Amino acid sequence: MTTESTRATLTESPLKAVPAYTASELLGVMSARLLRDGQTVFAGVGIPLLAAILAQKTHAPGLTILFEGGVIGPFVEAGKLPPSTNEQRCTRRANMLVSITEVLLMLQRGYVDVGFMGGAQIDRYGNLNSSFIGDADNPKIRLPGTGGGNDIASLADMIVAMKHEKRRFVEKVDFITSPGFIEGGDSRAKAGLPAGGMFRVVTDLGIMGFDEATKAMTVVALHPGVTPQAIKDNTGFELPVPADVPVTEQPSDVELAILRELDPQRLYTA
Amino acid sequence: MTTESTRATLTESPLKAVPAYTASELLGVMSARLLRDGQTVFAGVGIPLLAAILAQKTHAPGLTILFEGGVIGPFVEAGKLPPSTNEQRCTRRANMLVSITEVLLMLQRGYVDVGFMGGAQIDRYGNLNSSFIGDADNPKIRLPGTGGGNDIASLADMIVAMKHEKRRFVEKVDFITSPGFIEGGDSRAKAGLPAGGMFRVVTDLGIMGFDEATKAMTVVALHPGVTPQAIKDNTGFELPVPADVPVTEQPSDVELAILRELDPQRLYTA
Amino acid sequence: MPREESEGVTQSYLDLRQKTRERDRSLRDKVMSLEEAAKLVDNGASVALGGCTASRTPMAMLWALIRARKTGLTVSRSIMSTEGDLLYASGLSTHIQTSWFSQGIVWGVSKVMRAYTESKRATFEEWSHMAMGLRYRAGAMGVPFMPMRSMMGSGVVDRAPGARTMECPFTGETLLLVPALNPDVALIHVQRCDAYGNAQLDGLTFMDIDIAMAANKVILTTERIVSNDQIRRHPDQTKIGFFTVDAVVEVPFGSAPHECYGLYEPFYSHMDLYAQMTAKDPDKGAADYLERFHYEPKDWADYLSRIGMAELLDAQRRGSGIYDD
Amino acid sequence: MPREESEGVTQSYLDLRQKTRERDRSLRDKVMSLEEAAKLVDNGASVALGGCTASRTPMAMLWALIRARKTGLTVSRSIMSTEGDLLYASGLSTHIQTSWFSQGIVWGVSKVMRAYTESKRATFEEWSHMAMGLRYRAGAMGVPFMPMRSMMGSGVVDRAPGARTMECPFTGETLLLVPALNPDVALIHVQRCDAYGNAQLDGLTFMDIDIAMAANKVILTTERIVSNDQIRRHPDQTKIGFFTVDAVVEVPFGSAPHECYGLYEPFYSHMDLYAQMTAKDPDKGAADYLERFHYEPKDWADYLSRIGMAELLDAQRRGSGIYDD
Repeated sequence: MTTESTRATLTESPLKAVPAYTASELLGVMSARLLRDGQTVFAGVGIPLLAAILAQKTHAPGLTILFEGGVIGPFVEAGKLPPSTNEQRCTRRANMLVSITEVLLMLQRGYVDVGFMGGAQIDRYGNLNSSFIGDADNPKIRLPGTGGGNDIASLADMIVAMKHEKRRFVEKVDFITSPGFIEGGDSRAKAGLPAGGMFRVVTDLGIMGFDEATKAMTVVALHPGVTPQAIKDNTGFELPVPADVPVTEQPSDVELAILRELDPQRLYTA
Repeated sequence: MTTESTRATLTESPLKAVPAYTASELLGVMSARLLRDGQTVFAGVGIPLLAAILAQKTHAPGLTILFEGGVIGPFVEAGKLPPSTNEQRCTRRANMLVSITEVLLMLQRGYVDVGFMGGAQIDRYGNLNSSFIGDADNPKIRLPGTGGGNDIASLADMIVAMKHEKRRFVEKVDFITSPGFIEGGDSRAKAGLPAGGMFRVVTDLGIMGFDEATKAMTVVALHPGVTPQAIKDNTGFELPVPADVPVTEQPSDVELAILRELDPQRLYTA
Repeated sequence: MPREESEGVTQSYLDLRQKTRERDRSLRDKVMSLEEAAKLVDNGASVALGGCTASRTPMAMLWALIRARKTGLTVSRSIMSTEGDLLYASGLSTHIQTSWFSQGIVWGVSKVMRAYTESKRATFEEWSHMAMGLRYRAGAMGVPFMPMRSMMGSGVVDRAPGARTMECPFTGETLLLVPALNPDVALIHVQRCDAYGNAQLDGLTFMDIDIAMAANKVILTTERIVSNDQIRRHPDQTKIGFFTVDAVVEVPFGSAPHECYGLYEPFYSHMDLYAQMTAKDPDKGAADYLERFHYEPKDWADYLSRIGMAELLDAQRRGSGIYDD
Repeated sequence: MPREESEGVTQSYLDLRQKTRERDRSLRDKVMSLEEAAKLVDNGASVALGGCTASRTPMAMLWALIRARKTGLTVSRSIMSTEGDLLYASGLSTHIQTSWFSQGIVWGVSKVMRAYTESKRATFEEWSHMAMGLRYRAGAMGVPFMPMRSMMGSGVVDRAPGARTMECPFTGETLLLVPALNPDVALIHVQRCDAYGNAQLDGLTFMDIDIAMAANKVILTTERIVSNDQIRRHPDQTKIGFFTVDAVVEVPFGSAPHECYGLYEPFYSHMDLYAQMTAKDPDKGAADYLERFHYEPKDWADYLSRIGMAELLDAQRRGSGIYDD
């Protein structure tokens, strides 16, 4: 919590009109802005879902949301966020319900533009780990595993939203649960994944992309008040910040108001 | 028509109580008797369907009928026989409707006991042709093709009901549309079809089975009044008739009455 | 079959993805006329038809394509009935991929199909029924083939372009692999859908759901267009999703003289008339039929008028009969 | 992986056919009690669970199996929630195959799952979500594998027994083949079915339809048993066919404390209680929970009473809310 409150305070200081927001809210707003109208987005629960709904309610009214439970084009009610993407709350006023396998096959068939998930641990090439902390044969922590993550990351252009911490941004993930660019270069296509791949990583510090040739992570924008040093301090590998890196526009009152209406109990935005 | 009327007259002669019946009615009754209660039967339209309903209404009330249109466990109304197995009439009071692909996959999964079809041309090893008369590259007649026939014959135990004529019972079919035992012996399993295979061929002359080792067709019963010579005269290959071949019991009043109620316009039983 | 020969049968994954990516898959109004929809089908395209035999045939859309004098289509369907004859006779297609092709069992072998195929003016490429279904399914799933266990050992498999056996790496069994079919366009007739293309089918769905997912473009004709609100009330009844659909055309009795589940059964007298017209001289009969019922009518209502009001009322009464008890 | 190693992962076609042939697949009354149904599951069997996460979990059937002190099951499911913890803690299973295993995102990582897997008392065999679905689908289709395009390049594929890559004979692309999963028994909870096992599901179907087709035995628990007449009025709503079903058990609130679409949402306070009980000492917490809610209740109504009437009414009110507008 400390980091988040500090940053909120920081962004408040220059102009008193600037609203305070949590790191999660910042993540939600910045991620939402990456979604374009007319796209189809496969969204995980939590920040991804909040961001997708926020995008629908602001600049992307024609955004189609998919949930891995088998839900196509739902409307989630404010205050009724589902505990996972597999419960009836996810289906409210959807256009279509299909089986889990069918909704995942939509990814494989190419009907999905963007996969959008949270991340526990990520590395330089955008590989994600949600399976094991430590050695997979003798893990320190057994995490819940891939869920739809592996399929989404294998088959769609990915946006990942996560906290920017050194222990989460590592040189090499303990285990590749959901493949990014694997070892960089053309290793992803060579492994049998010619389509999709990491597009953006959104954190509370900035927005990261991937180099076209090497496929290594690089900063494409910093959030207001964040220094290149802050990136360095909070990343476990060398993450280049271009000299002329742009600064994102901070969350607006409208964006924050919508997020807070969606999640009044602050389940995902505390 | 001549052959059928002749035979009907023949069977009438010994006892005046014996009802007259057509060759198609004989086929329907004799086929129905081969179906057992509790079985699942994939039935084609025409005689197979009539026979399956007849079996349901006599000795096999728990017979489950499948149609290739995607229909599981229907009740066909008397006088409302469908023109094919793909129209809504086939679905009346069914237990379940599925896609065509799903109902065919039931065959592949092993949920079907018996496939039951008509035949245009059959050979010694029970191979069926409904594609070409003459050479396939320069056919004398292009027939309608396999429909579900190939899949049914590849995956289920088969009963075929057809007229017994020399031009239909040939040494080698012009084209294998629906495989029987192919070239006999273990050639069927070797071709990739380890399950299913020809069980019985029912004609207006008798009931044929297949030798366990050679897989060649053999007579297992003759209909009342039919001589071994009649089999010989009407078959285009050597079809053995065992010396002690049993004779089938002729169609009963009840069986014929049910058939006629089902098909009052004599679409399939003329 | 060596791999080179099966090229062109199955498209590469990146090509398929690219085609899909370029489509506007958003929730938007796609309502247009038959004539406008016909413009979405290019000469030479591969076209899959929904329905089966005389059920939910996209007859109105084919009628519009015939009137627009399209040519060179490769047309696939689970089973072909009279619409197959008309494809050949109109010049719309000389290449049909299906498992069975005739008017329907009660009418005997199609004289028109025979005339065109036996004279080699047209091709009837035969696959097993399940093979057709699994080719569409592979296309729907975004994989280049489906494994299956029929068609082997028959003459059908030898003439089916691209079908090939493999030894199963898990069991050592012999399996048949059939190539994915991702048609350029799918034509599907439904009971109802919304303006975006969310379609809810009643009764038999045939191969339509896989076809819609597999195709690179989908044209829906529908008995009626309903509100998106109505669709969203029962999202588990939506069988074809808007994201696959490129055009929506409202055409009442759009399958006539074939049936549309729960609404009308086949127009049997008209089917008899067709059989009669094509019995003696299939070429002339089919040409006359096309003239009278496809080229001459000023619009779809005129086509239905020519079939006849009494026929229509009878077909409709029988159609709704499925719900009588 | 060499073929020998994948033996046992996929059964041979003739074995599968033989098992299916031996089943009584006729239309017959299959209604029985939870206790009777539990006898149909042998120790050591492979068991697939319908539903997903906290939805339509066959909780009552698992409750009956736990009370019957069954052991050694290999249990698979799309996604595991609290029922997975109880499988481990009761000794019902030490081997779970799934794509995700925790109580649910809002409660964090499952302490019980961690305790059992990190101490190697139990195995959590991880597959991608789609791989689980396609393994069931291959089983449902009667083929030994499904080709797919994910999981490659990850650590998941290296630890997934039987998964193997192939070069596509049509396109030259690299594909992953996942082995068919034909479980000995499937446990599926539905909103309604008839005495024969024709089940009509509302809302999300998850992987249940494929699971029912794939399994060699299916036990349905159902909120209520309806007449076969009612099923036959809307045969296109039947999602699981009687021919796959071996037992039907009527159990109201049979998924509690998980949800059943349109009838009740998850019992959140009870789920919180469970999380609280297992937070500090997962072993003791889970054992206490099992004692209080699984072993001690004299019957299913007593189990529900212990969860609480207010909880039940609240979950039911929220559940029916999906149809409010």
